[in-house]
Amino acid sequence: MQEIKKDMYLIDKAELLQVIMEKKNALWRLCQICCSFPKAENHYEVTYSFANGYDFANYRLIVEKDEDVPSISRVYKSAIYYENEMHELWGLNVENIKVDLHDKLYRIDVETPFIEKEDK
Amino acid sequence: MEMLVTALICLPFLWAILPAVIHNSKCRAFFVYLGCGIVIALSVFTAVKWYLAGGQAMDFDLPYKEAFDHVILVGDIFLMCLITYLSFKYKKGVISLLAIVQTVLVAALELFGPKVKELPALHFDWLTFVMILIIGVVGSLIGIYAVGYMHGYHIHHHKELTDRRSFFLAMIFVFFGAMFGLVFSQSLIWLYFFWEITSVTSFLLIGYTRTDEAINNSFKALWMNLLGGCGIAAAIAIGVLLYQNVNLYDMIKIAILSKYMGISTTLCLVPIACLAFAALTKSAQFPFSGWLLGAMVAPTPSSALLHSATMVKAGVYLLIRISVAMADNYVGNMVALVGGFTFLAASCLAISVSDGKKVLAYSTISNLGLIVACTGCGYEETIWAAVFLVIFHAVSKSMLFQCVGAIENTTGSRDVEDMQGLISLFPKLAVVLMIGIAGMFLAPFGMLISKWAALKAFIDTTSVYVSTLMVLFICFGSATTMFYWTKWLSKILGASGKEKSRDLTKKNEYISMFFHAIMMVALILGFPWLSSHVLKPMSNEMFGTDVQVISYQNIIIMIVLLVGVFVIPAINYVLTKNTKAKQVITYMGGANCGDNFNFVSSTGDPKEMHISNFYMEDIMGEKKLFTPAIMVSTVIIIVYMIIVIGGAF
Amino acid sequence: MGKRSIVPYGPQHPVLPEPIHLDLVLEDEKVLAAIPSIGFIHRGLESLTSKKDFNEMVYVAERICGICSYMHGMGYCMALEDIMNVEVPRRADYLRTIWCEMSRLHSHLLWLGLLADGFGFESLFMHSWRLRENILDMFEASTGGRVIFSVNTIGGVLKDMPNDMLKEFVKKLDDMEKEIRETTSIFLNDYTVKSRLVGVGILTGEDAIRRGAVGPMMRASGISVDMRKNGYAAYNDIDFDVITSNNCDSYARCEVRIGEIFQSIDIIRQAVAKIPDTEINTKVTGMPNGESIIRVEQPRGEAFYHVRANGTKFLDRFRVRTPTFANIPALTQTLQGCQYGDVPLLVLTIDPCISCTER
Amino acid sequence: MGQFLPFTKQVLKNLFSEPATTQYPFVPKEYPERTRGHVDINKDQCILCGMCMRSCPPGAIKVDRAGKTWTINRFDCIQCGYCVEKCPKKCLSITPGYQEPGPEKFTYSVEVPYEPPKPAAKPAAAPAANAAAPAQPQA
Amino acid sequence: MSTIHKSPWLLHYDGSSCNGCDIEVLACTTPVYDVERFGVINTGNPMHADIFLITGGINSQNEAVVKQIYEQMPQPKVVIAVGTCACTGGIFKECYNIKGGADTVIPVDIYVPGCAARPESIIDGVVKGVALFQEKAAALKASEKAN
Amino acid sequence: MVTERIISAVLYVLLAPFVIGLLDGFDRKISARMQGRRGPSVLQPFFDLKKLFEKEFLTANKAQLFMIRSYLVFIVLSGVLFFGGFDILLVVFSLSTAAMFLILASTSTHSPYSAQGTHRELVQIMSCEPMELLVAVGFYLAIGTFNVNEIVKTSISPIAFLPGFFVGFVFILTIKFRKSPFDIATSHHAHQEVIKGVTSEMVGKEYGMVTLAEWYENAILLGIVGLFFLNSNPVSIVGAIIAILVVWFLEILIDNTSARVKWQLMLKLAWGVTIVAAGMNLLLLEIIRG
Ligand code: SF4
Ligand code: SF4
Ligand code: SF4
Ligand code: SF4
Ligand code: SF4
Ligand code: SF4
Ligand code: SF4
Ligand code: SF4
Repeated sequence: MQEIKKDMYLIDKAELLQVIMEKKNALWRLCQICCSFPKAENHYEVTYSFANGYDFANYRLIVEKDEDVPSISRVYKSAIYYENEMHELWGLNVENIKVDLHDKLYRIDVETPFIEKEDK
Repeated sequence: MEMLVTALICLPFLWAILPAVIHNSKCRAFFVYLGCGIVIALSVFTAVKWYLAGGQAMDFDLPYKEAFDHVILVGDIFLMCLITYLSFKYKKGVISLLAIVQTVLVAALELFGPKVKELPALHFDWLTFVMILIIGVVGSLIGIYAVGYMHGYHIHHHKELTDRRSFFLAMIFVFFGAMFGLVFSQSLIWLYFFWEITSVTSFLLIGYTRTDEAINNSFKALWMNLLGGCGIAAAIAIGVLLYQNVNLYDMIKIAILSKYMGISTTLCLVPIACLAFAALTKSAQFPFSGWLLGAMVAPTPSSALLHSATMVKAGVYLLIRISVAMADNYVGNMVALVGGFTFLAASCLAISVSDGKKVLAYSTISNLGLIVACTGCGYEETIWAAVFLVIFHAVSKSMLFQCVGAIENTTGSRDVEDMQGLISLFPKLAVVLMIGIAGMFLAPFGMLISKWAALKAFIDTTSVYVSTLMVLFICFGSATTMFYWTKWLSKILGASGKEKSRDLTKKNEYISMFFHAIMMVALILGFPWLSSHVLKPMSNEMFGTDVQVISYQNIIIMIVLLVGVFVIPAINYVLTKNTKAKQVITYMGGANCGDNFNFVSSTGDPKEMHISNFYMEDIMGEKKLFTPAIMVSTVIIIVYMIIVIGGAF
Repeated sequence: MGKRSIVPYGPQHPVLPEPIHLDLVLEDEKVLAAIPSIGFIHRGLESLTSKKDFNEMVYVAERICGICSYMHGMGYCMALEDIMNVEVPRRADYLRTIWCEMSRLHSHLLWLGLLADGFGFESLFMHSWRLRENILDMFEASTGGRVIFSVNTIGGVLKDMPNDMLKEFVKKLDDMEKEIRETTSIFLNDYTVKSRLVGVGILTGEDAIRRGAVGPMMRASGISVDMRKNGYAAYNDIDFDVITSNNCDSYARCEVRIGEIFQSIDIIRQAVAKIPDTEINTKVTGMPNGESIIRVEQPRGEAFYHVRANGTKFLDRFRVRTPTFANIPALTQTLQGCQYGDVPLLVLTIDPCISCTER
Repeated sequence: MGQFLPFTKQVLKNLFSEPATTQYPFVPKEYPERTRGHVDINKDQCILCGMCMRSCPPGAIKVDRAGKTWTINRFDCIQCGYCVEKCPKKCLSITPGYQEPGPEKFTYSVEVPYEPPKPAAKPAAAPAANAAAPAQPQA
Repeated sequence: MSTIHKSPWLLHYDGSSCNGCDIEVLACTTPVYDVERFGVINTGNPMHADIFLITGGINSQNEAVVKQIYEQMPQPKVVIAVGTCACTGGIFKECYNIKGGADTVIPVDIYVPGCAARPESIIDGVVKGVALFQEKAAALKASEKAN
Repeated sequence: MVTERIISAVLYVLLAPFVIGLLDGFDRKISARMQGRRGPSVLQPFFDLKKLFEKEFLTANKAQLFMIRSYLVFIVLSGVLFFGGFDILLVVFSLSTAAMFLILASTSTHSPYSAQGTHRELVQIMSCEPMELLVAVGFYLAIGTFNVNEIVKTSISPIAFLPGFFVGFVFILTIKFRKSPFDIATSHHAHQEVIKGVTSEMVGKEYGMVTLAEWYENAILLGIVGLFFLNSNPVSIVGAIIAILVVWFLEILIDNTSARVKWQLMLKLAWGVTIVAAGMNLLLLEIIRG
């Protein structure tokens, strides 16, 4: 784990579940999961944000294009929406989402609109 | 006449042997049809003959009365032994005690007790007239229906059960005989015998399938009915010991006269109270409703039989008989309150169930409650209403049970929820069902007329709180009654997305239902005639007066309403048939998939829509209401019995 | 299937001003399961970053939602100001605070009206919206727009409110306060209203956290978190308490929001009293490069603006996580076991803004 | 429990007092001066630079340098005022009075008198009309 | 004399709007603007509606919904697109999930521009729509007679 | 005498829609004013009705139309019975038969909202029916007849004996008029969970007929209110009209000052009020009669 800026930590996939469990047990609330794909870097950045009272912490995972990320929806139910969204809009594979809507969260015609075809 | 009546009572018993011994199903069917035909013909002939003879009440004896007396004594003991044997066989020995106590009591009194006054054994009057027609016609039609139904039941659906159809059909005939005997008997001892036969027969019919549930329920029916039998036995005992008289009609007269003669009024009421108690058990009033509900495990024809023409009608018959002795006294109050309460409670409970047969069962209990309440009031109007209800109820209930049975055979379910859109899937069955339902509650059929008369009579009842309570019971009960029937009706008339399938109903089932439907319509149309030519003399006979219960004007209105119920929609149907209309899909907030039965679900796929009725299980559920209802009614009965008996001694 | 109904609810439905669809499984009218679906308003506006430059995005951000439009614009600007290290003039901070609180006022009054409409109290709905019109008039007088203001810019605000205008607003608010108090007391005291709110849609504090609820939804479950306490804009100069309630039901949510109405009026008063006379914006030059996460307290709760810039005029990522999005899991929890008639009410108690949820 | 019908007082008060309803459209609405109704151009100052066209978020403005027209689709404009801010000559303004609804989406277009080499200094003759009546349909 | 124009019932559906126009539509029914003066009732049900007010653009998910609702409205009917989004797609027209204004799926009779469309605009739109409604009713009657 | 009754019934058939429609128009105006709005013209209900009959006819199930017509005919029939001075108990029965046609019309479409509305409508009927029957009982107790024609000939207005019944009846009128807090099955404004409930699938003339039937029904209900005040003295007619107007205003006021409650509470309240108000009154009357 490495702090890249205030309240923002870089973690790797192995650390993810441990971090999540820690947060859950300490009654932190999941604020959001943000997926982005900076073109210059050519990889996904998945950011998990947590808050507890006024404390705030973000954990960032770097994910390669064809890599999977584990789902945290079994720990945080509300992650279902974020994870389905990541898959539907960004084409990021999330393993084992508790309620997998199979790209029907938003029923859109465009496939993974945030990633251009040739990138994928 | 004597011969006819004797035949009417004895023939079914003897005929019962035929299906019992014939095992070829075609041949057996023939004899059952023939037997039913004979019973119908005989009962109608007897009734018509009596009617044409002027409709005078008559007392008469059977030939060889002595012999019959002995047969009855032996029969009583045989029934006791049978019950004892079966109870021990199924480890319910305690129940046999009930049978032993009462039979021993009656037998002992008969053999060793004081000599009782000799009187003719049988009696024929207007009430008997109505009853034999109901038993003969409705009962026999059920018999005809049973042949086809039981065939399907064993051959197609319940291959796992032992085929005891011979036994089943035989029992049906036994039932007829017992019922005929019951309505003719003048002597309580005879009445008691036939009463016990119906109890035992129904017990055997309920246990027909011999599943655990069936056996449990049949014993439940047995002990409740035996408890009622105890009531009659007690009445006999009092009659023998106090008055040396076991004549039902004399007891009623004594009870009425006592009012005017200043003799210990309450003492004369005790036998009446005992009889009333017996009748309450048989007519499945709370707290004794359990047995009738349990009776549904039996194949449908037996439910139809128990609910409509026989069994429960025995109780109601007895109550109507003794009603004149119950006017404005504690026994009457008890009966009225129990009936009124049952009317309300059972109709509430009917709301919470979705099994079609169970709804019918609760509605039977509820309807009987209204009848019972009417008899408890004991006024001309209420008796008038009660008899009307008995007639309507018999026909429409029998029809409804047959129809639900046929639906179950055809669609595989008797759940009301599964009858969505029956009108488009099986229009014939649906129409029968609808006529039956209409007969049960729609203005201006049976219920309405009876409610009208009952309300009026109860307002006039002397006891202030009984009157108030009864009015409330009826007002609330009729609201709940409307609820469960309407929701059923709306299910049938809804739209259905299912594919049409083949109607498996047998022809003879249809014949029976068809006759019922005709009878229903005939009754409705003939209701003014019925009122003036049957019910008026009846009331004259019972009360010595013949007031016009319902005004001529109101009869006209009812006819108008009634014609309206059929004719107005029919005219409108014709008028609107050719209206130009653009077909649209139903409104589902924009989520309609295009066919009224599916919608676009949250996951984007079509999902089947299902619309279920209200059942209000949180408010009116069996779990919530059943036990309290039993407790309330038990308290009513106990309190009043204490008042009546305590007052007597 | 038996005694259960399976029916659709929405997307087009008059009690719901916005389309949301639920699959409901009912027994009588008891909701045994409710599965929401979102996406009827999904536009994909986050993707506009690749087509519109970061300045134009201010106007896109404002139109994430028309109800707290102002705060969306502001949140976005704050994120870019953070990335570009722009110091916003103090007066602009105060003006932003005032507009924020006016937005909260109008939003809460709007919500009260919709709630009243949801439980069939038409005159109360009319009354709440009539009160709200006063706020809209103030908006129009100060920004030129009734619902979408376009006064934010990166580096400050575009329009000033002269001091006498502010004074007049405060006076108007003073007048309104009494009327609002009378109206809101109906929500809190009327027998029929209480029969619809009390004990309906329980969400315990722990559930609120587990499901990630925010804003009044969370505060009504007894959890005291209000992003304004982080002190953005001028909130660090203002004295206010976080309003919470421990009842955890719909009534509590109503209570919290009503409390916030008066709190907003108070904050506006304080801000007007303290507002300094400075510039209202600083000129911003150059291209943004960097990343920032800004959280602001909208009427509906904490909103998230995650902006990632790469040194060009087109942003890499602009992500909004709006309060309603966060509250949907909590909503599904409260719908469980409620009555059919409570469904619109419970949907309303999260004060839904599907528009921003689906972006 | 709660109170019974506490709203009665307010309701009766409303019943017997003047309703809050405005008389629009029978009485025209007076807008506050800041109201952002529609975008107007002072065509004499425009230099057809196209800045407004490039900055308009929904792309409502078309500037045709060759044809010397400035065109706005008022059914597309979101009254954000970004063009006003961006215009180097400050010849755009956003003024009260909105585009009237209609059965057709039409554009509004003005001929810009600007001559590239020499700055034009013609006196403003007619353009005032544009401000009063927001738009006229064009074929 | 036909009085049909005195009873225009509205149906409001929010396409992909930002809410701005929706709350203005709703504001029209509240005391200050009170469109019920013109006999307007905001029914929730297409089967009862005469005028379809649609706000926001069309996306792939609400396309079918809008079409369905439109078809469930009995003739004569008028469609009013309220707000820039509903007219053209507005600021969102370049989003991947916006197909354009309401006229991409159903015929629009009146366009009410504005972002957000002002209540006064909406009232004007409705008044124009009502006039059109009257015309369409007359046309419908004429065509019925012709048949 | 007979001619009078015929005239009154004919007048009912001809005038009821106009009178009630106008009352409805005033209702909307007053409601609007109570909400601080200007509101529509008082003739608005007639404009609405006329329009409904002019709209194109769409239907999801053809069976609906004839059921609705039957509903209308039955309501009118009940009204004729009432204003023709016949048995009031039969009027109540006939009204509930009519209601059944409405229910069947609504469920015949298999639509989620009208189904939900229908179930609620059924609950409403169940909530009101005891009270309606009790009103008839009350008149019988007070005057000794169910016959409307004879009730109006009494020397003292029935209200003197039936205050409890009156209170109970006014209470359920809120349900019958589909007013808040009991507008649960169909509401006059559609912002509710079941949309337009029972009438959701009724288009154009179907909806028009239901509206018309509602007007006819309201005339009967207000007639019953008036019946409480009528006696053999012709002046009592004025009293009855005033009573009707007061009750009608009260209903508007209640409509505008309460939230819609849930059906469970409605059932509880309606039955509770029926038992307490009417039940007590009933008991007292019974005691007085001995
Ligand atoms: S369909 Fe009926 S008869 Fe056949 S198996 Fe099932 S329950 Fe038995
Ligand atoms: S419904 Fe009848 S058969 Fe079924 S379990 Fe109950 S009692 Fe037994
Ligand atoms: S009722 Fe049920 S358990 Fe009994 S025999 Fe029929 S199917 Fe079998
Ligand atoms: S009720 Fe239960 S046991 Fe019966 S079919 Fe349904 S799931 Fe099976
Ligand atoms: S929740 Fe979202 S859409 Fe709703 S008002 Fe707030 S920011 Fe706007
Ligand atoms: S106001 Fe905004 S939308 Fe309108 S033309 Fe100017 S930049 Fe374009
Ligand atoms: S209006 Fe202004 S920005 Fe637009 S072309 Fe003319 S000068 Fe340039
Ligand atoms: S036109 Fe503007 S206010 Fe209306 S929905 Fe579109 S973006 Fe929102």
